[in-house]
Amino acid sequence: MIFGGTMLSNGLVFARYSLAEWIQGLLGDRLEMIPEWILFPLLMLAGCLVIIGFITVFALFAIWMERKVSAHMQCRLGPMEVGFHGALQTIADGVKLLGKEDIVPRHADKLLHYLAPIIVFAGVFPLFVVVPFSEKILISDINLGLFFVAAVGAVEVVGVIMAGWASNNKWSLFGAMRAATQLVSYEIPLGLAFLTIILLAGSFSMVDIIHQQEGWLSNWFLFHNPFMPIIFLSFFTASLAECKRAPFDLPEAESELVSGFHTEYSGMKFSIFFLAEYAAMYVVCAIAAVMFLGGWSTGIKPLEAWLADSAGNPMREVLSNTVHLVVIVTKSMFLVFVQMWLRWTLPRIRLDQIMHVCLKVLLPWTMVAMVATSAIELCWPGGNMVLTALTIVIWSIPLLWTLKAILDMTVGIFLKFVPSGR
Amino acid sequence: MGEATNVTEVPLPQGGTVAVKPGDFRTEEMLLNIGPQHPSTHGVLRVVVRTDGEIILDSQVHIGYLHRCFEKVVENVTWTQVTPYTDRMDYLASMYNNLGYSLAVEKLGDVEVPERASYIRIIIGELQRIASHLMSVGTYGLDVGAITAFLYCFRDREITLRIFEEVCGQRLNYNYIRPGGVSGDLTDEMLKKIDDFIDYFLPKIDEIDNLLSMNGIFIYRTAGVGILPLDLALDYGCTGPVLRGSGLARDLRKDEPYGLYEQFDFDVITGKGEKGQLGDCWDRYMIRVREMRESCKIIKQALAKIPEGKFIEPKLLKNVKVKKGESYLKVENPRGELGYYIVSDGKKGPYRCSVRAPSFCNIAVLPEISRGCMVADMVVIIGSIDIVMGEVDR
Amino acid sequence: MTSEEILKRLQDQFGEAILGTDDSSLNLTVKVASETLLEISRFCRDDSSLSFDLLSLVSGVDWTDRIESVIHLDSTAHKHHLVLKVDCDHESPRCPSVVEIWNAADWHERETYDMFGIIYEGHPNLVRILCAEDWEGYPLRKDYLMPDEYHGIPNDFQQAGKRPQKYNPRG
Amino acid sequence: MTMASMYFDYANVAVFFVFAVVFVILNISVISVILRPTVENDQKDTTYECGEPSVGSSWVRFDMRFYTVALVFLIFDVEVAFLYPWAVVFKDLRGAIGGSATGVFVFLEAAIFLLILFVGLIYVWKRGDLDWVKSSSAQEVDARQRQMIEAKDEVRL
Repeated sequence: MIFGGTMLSNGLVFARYSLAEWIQGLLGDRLEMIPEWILFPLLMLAGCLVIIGFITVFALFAIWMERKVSAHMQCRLGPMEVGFHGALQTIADGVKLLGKEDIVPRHADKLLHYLAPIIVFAGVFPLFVVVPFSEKILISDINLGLFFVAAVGAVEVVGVIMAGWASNNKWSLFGAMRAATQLVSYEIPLGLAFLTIILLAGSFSMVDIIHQQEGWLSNWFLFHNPFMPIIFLSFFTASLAECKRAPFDLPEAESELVSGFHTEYSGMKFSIFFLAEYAAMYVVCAIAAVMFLGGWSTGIKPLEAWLADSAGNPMREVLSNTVHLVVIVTKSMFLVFVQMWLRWTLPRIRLDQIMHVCLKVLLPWTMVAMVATSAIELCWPGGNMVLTALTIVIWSIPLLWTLKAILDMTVGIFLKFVPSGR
Repeated sequence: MGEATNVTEVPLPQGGTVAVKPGDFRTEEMLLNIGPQHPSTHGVLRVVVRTDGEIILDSQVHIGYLHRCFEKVVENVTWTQVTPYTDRMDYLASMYNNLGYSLAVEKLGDVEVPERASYIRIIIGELQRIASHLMSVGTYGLDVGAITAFLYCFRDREITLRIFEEVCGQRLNYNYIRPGGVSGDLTDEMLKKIDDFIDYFLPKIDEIDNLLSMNGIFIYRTAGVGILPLDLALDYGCTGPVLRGSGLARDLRKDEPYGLYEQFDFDVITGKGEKGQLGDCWDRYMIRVREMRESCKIIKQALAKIPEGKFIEPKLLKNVKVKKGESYLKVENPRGELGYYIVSDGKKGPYRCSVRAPSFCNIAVLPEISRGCMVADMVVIIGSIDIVMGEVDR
Repeated sequence: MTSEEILKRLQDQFGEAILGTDDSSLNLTVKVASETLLEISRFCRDDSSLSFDLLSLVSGVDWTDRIESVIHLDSTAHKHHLVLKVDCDHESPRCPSVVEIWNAADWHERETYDMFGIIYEGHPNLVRILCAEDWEGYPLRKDYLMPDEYHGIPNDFQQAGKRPQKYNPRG
Repeated sequence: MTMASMYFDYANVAVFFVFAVVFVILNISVISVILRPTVENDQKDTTYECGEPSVGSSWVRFDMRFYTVALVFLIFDVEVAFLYPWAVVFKDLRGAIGGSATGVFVFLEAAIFLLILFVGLIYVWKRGDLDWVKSSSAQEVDARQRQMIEAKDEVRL
């Protein structure tokens, strides 16, 4: 419409949900002066810059958060010197890494050694194309969204294996082979979890999936039926393995393999691995939020309806997008926090055990849950209130138990005796 | 299935041959150095392993990176000058090194130890055992990837170190227990602090249990791994938690009481194979956790009946007169039996002082129990043996 | 068993092979001839009334005219000790290895070889354990002198003109 | 959704990919090169192996021990790929007929397909192919160890 003349005359219609359209809205008619072959790449590049900015800020924040979360879980303070409560510590570290010498072992395969961080980052970065932030703030709503995630998400492992092999270091080799073994194990439960969501939503598109879950909280796919939490847990477990987070951080297991696949990487190459790891963390958490937790939906029906009613009210639209942005980022950050929490609580699992867990526990359960979900979807199209209530009742028991344990560990500690000898 | 037909003998690069069945293709074996610069070798242990994939076929332990000629050095110093050198051996349980040496010298020199000093030795020694076991349990958590458990243990170990600092001015190498007694008295205030610490610490052991010992993944990783049968443990001269983990209730504090240990009531903890098999890593680990409770018990009893009196004859702080002869005395160090073999020619210093270091004997069994396990298990097994390289190399 | 009973049991069994006891030692110390060491050791381990199943320490003492190889034994069942001593020649000390009886002796004998140069005959892998493999001399012998340099690392102590043995506490 | 917007979407992916590559190269080879020092040292370029000289190359025929599992993975991954089209149209088919016979048929079709695979999984599981297979040399080591322990037992008894 805004961009209408040129676009329609060329038979081009943008996806309804895109950052590009938003930028068009901002710039208005002035855009018409720019030829398409310059404009479109520029729009895409703008998207890239926004996302790389987001990743950087997220990584800075998440690394600081990881340090603080771990520190406070471990009765210490964490970074305190640089900035307020060490908030700028990560920037200082980043600058330090930038100035670090790049060391390539003499016997390494130099080309592959150079290519590996590129592939790792290039395997994660395009995933952000489909990660939605709000109805208007997203790069593009690819019609094969989830399938794209499943396909491109596995590319990173190629980079990891390449890094491990190219280093010509035995520890790296172990790390690389472990990454391969891990991939073989976690991909199937991951794929089955995607399948279930696609089945419920009838679409691959992220935006469609979120729209299916709008309305009350009970519309979230997590509460669709009592089997969905199983799918969620298995997806979350497999996604931990996908981002190589503890307890599945086998490829880099620092107490066993020194530093695993990136033992021989230093300076900027190492920090690219680090950046990719944190970016992947956000991606899987955002996708989990989209798939199970209603994406940007607040879960309050009247609020959603009020926000959606933006006809002729541009401020309302801005507000709606802001709220949705905050909601989905909060949900994702909560899942990121859970990932960190698990990392600092659980010991590392062994290679054959991860295979055991994925193939003998997650796979059968996910398969059964998937068939059950499809049967339920067949009998009660669009879900059933009784099943949702049942889900919440059944799964609140382990949840409450966990909450009790958390309270014991947090509030309980303050009630305990503190000795004078400290 | 399973009939060996057409078996061919293929020579191995390291000598000998191996039988290869048809259809059984062989991958290349790799020689890999674990250590000396490795996060999980607890110092500078070097293990050269021959692996096939992740499976360890054979391993060989190399030590000596931290050799400081303790036995040569102490031949040139006087009897009391030896104690600071003993500190540097098992630097996580320095009090015990002092104690073992002092007891051996006292036995040879017929030195009378004041009763209060004996009580102080027991209190401080058991506190040292707690500190050492906390270190071992914590770093074991680190080895399997549970970093939080490590810091929980260090938080509590810090309190014991502060107590030691107050007692003797040092946090690691104390030089506190001397032939004839101890170098300083414990004031009532310090005794109160130790008492407070025990009250605070007992519930914290449950916390360690909750966080690490009973954690599903931790049990998964450690139970049934690195199984050390009892006869193998005895054959290799393993002692301490490693031997008790295999099921034998041998504790010198009970079996051959030194100091005043016969007056105290405590249990000897042995492995029972609750989670996996008898003598696995979990058993060895769990013994340390449970022994901390027993140590608390002993400290409580000692605090209740510590008498007033002298803590050392002041002239003994200068030097001890030791007659010609030799003695061999062992104490139950947190890692096992620490033995001092002292030969005197009647002069001012030892003619020969040889140390039986528990870690030195325990780590020798590593190649036997790590055969056939995975690289990840190797780290778990080394951690469960709980070595201190300062003591292995002396 | 008390020390006297252990000694009697051994003397009854081996008679002449038990060369004597060492009275200056506070533990029961039995001197044995090197040829009979293996036989006596095996008996010590397997005899049900002795059952020395834990080898505690193998060590050496340099008496300048001879080198003693000392074996400390423990019994976990009877809770008694025994010290076996074998006299070795100072110039070329040799002693039978007890590794085949107690595996624990493996590293201890290697260490004693490393420090005193006692050749343990029958040891499966008698190489230096604490010192570097190309180290010269046996450090714990009383006549040992530090080499002037090792792989280009100078012995500063000696180069500065200070002999290490200037102060001798037992002089 | 038209073809044109789809082109835009996938062009986006391509641009993102290119951007990622350029970004990394820029960081590694341009910015970092300007900022970082480069001090040549012979020891620096050696392979890290815990401070000891590395023995041999690490480019060996590495035994990963998960060949059967990899096959199982392949089967199930293909299965999941087959089921994606089914999943995406499941709702339409069910919805169009309103949960009638066609819907049941569609469901049963996939359910039987999954059942066959599930039976296959159980078969593989029971056969022990999902377990971590020890290599033949490791099994020999195990056997030798058992023999050694048994031999020791006999001596003791």
